[in-house]
Amino acid sequence: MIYVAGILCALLLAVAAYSILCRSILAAIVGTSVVSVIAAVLFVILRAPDVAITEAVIGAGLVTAFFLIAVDKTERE
Amino acid sequence: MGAIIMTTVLGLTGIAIYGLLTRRHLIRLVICFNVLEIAVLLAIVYAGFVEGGQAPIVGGAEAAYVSALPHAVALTAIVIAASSTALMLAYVVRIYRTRGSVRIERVRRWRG
Amino acid sequence: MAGLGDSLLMQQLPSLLVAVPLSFVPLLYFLEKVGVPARGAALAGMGLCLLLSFLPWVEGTELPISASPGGWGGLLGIELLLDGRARLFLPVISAGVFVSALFGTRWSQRWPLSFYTLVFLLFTGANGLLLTNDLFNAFVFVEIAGIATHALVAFRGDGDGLESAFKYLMAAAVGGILILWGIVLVFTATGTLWIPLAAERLADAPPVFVAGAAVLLASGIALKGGLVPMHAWKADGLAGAPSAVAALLSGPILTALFGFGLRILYGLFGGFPVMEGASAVTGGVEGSFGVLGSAGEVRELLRGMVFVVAVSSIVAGHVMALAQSRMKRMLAYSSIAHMGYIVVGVGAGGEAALAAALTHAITHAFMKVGWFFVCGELRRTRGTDRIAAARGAFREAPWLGGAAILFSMSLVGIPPAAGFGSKWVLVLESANAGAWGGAVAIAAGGALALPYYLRIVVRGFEPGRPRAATPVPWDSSESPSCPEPAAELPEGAPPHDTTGALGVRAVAILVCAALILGGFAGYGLLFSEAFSVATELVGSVL
Amino acid sequence: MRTGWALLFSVALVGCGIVTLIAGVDLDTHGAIFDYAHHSVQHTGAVNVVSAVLFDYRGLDTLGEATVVLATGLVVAVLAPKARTSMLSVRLSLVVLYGVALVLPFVSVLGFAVILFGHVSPGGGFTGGVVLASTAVFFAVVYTVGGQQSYVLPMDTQKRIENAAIATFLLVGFGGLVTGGAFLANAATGIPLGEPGSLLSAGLIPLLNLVAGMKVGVGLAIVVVCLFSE
Repeated sequence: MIYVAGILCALLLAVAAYSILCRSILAAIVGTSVVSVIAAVLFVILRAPDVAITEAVIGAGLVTAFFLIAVDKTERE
Repeated sequence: MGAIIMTTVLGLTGIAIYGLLTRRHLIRLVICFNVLEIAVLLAIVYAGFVEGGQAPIVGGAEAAYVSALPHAVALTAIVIAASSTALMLAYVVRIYRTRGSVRIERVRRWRG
Repeated sequence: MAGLGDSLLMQQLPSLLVAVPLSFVPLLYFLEKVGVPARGAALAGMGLCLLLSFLPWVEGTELPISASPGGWGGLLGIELLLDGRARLFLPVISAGVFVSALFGTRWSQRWPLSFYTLVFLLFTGANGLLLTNDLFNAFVFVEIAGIATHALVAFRGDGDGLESAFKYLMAAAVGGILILWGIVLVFTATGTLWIPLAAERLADAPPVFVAGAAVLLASGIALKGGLVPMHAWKADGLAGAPSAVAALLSGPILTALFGFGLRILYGLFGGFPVMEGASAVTGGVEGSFGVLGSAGEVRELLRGMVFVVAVSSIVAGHVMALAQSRMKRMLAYSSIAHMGYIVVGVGAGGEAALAAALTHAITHAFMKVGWFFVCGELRRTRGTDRIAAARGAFREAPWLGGAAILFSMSLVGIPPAAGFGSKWVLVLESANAGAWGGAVAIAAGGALALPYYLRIVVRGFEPGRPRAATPVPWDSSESPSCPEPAAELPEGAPPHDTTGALGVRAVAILVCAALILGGFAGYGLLFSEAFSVATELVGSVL
Repeated sequence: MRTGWALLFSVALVGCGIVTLIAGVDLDTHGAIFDYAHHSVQHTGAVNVVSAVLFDYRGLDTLGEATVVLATGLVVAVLAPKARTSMLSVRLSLVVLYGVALVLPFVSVLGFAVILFGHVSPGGGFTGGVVLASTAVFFAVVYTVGGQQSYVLPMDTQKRIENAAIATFLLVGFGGLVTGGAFLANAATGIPLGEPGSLLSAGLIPLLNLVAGMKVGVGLAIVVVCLFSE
């Protein structure tokens, strides 16, 4: 389990760095969505099912929708 | 486990703060804020973790459980952060409507 | 009044002080559906809350009053604790909210329901922040107050207001995350969110951890209060806000934040010890070179940092205020300096300096609220808050000029105003406690502040009107390179109402002026109350 | 230049954190946290300890959180222009439209199930509320492309539900104050806690779950719809 957690954490850091550094704003948004999903899996490993469900639904679902709407309403660069 | 999670938390914080200091796109700033918030959430949830504990759903048998208090705190923090994000994005869209850009240097009016 | 002291009302007063303002949020909505005007209902509700906030002053009340929503006590649930500090600040918050709501006619005419709902949310947040004895609950209230405040800043809906609101929101969100980080550190070290228990367990925690938590919490609170390294957002955040909202932000919100800071400082970290001999700044520098061993050394180091922050806030605040051409920005920078004064008093240690800081927090709230009201009146008649545009304004309305002079005197610290008392005692007691640097900075601050208030007053009494006699609806001519799209005013809303409502606004200004004069006359009483609170705070540590 | 400083600052910050960790902080202080799991069934009747903490032990936090969502909805509604200016610039294919229509009822049922079983299984008012709000996203995306909004609840009804929900929460709180001696009291009011693990157990927690679910769901739906109509 600890190896799974280690790999997930490394992935989390990589995706977070990508989503902040990449040029495309859409890629960045998808990146934060992936960060949320990975964090949700980590929450499951940390035995926090409630937090995991909520983070998956809010972080990966709703907030991503907010971001996409906002990008759609503003310029894309 | 503790070392891994804490390193990740610190790494995420560093990435997010770097982004907050350097990015010029308003939506990108909101993304940085979200990453920062996920880092705090991981730290909160880890604060209640017990090696070998069960998820805090009581199932009859006497067992060691992970503490539920940090989970409740994390849930509240998630909803609050989602609200803040929604507000920030609403402002960003409105700023774009009135100022015609979402880049800091073109949006800023006031200095000093 | 017999029996009131141990009635259910008094036992549950802390819960009520949070729940009653909150219950006006849905109540206003449903009352408006029935046809009750929101403004009347809201002012009645605020009057009720003002009344509630004075209840702890009733004879025979035993402090502290502890109430626990859910009935589980602090260890399992959340404890709300009404102690002397909260009793002192509650009326200040309630009165500040009440007069601001009274003054904010223009925005409340446009969207009465939303405006007053947000004001009640801010009220709830401020009261809760002052009362709560639980770390995470405090974060929730900080967020409620924060969202309500920047929403109110954005209320004007034009570019300036939105830019201000976005800056305010970013600062508030990052400040909130910093506070949350501090809370997480404390929780990780102690396993509890209840402040008294956490303080007990922090005594055994490693000092590095304690220092980290203290620095994070302090910088979060300082960011929200706008102290120097993190002050950049504040002037921008206030400049675009409607005057009534700017008053709300620099009166009730800062007071509540200060109250929360005191609870963290004294309830959680044990406060600053009374200084012995050496100046605080050098003590701090020495401490940082040594190995952080005992909790006492950590405190000395933190105190050194606090003094650097406070003195630089005072200097930077006043110097920046001198350079401004707009009143709201000037007042915002002056707020930064005054926060510096208060922090000097807190950092000096000892009951008397702390009491002086408490009284200065109270008087500053009212004089700043009053000045923002004057500023709002000028904006109403002149259409802008530029200092140049104030020419002749006080000549036309001498009562306004008189109020402006009174508030200025109070802010500078000239006798017949409450600000003199608190500032004088602050200087004396800081010097007494050994914080010479701080005392000199406060005294010099008054001298720095005098010219910029004098400038406005003189300009106001000059004959004639400014060249642009017709008020500009939204003063957005700062940079012509970026044309502002036509300000989106909803149909039928005048850019500023020159009709009516002056009576209410004048009453709000005069109430503040009366409070400032009364604060001067009754300063001895105020100080003795503050002194007993300070004794309680310092005593709770030892 | 600026990038360099920012990088330096971030690295220094993380370095400080790691030094703090290495400085021998014992992260294993978890034993000090109050053991809710072995008391919550007896205290509150809720099998899901997180629900018990959220809605009973720390009910005020939850009320505050619901308030934050209400404030957000309010602000976004004030900011959004009254007239609908534009919808999403994306055109959706027929497959997506019908696919979403097929999934929608199931998602709604899932949302209510997550809310109603919040005290016996993972999930609860907030999670279920967000699932319900996501149905609003579906509605808004799918059925308002043409500019008509007839399938989404009218804004006025949404606000009414939201305010009614928070009023109910407060009424429960004041009820607890009068009968149980504390704001938001649950078991102390004398309400039967029921058989732990069954649907009708844990006293007022299912009611509060439902209220919070409606509150969060409708509140976030308002936010979504307003963001759309920006």
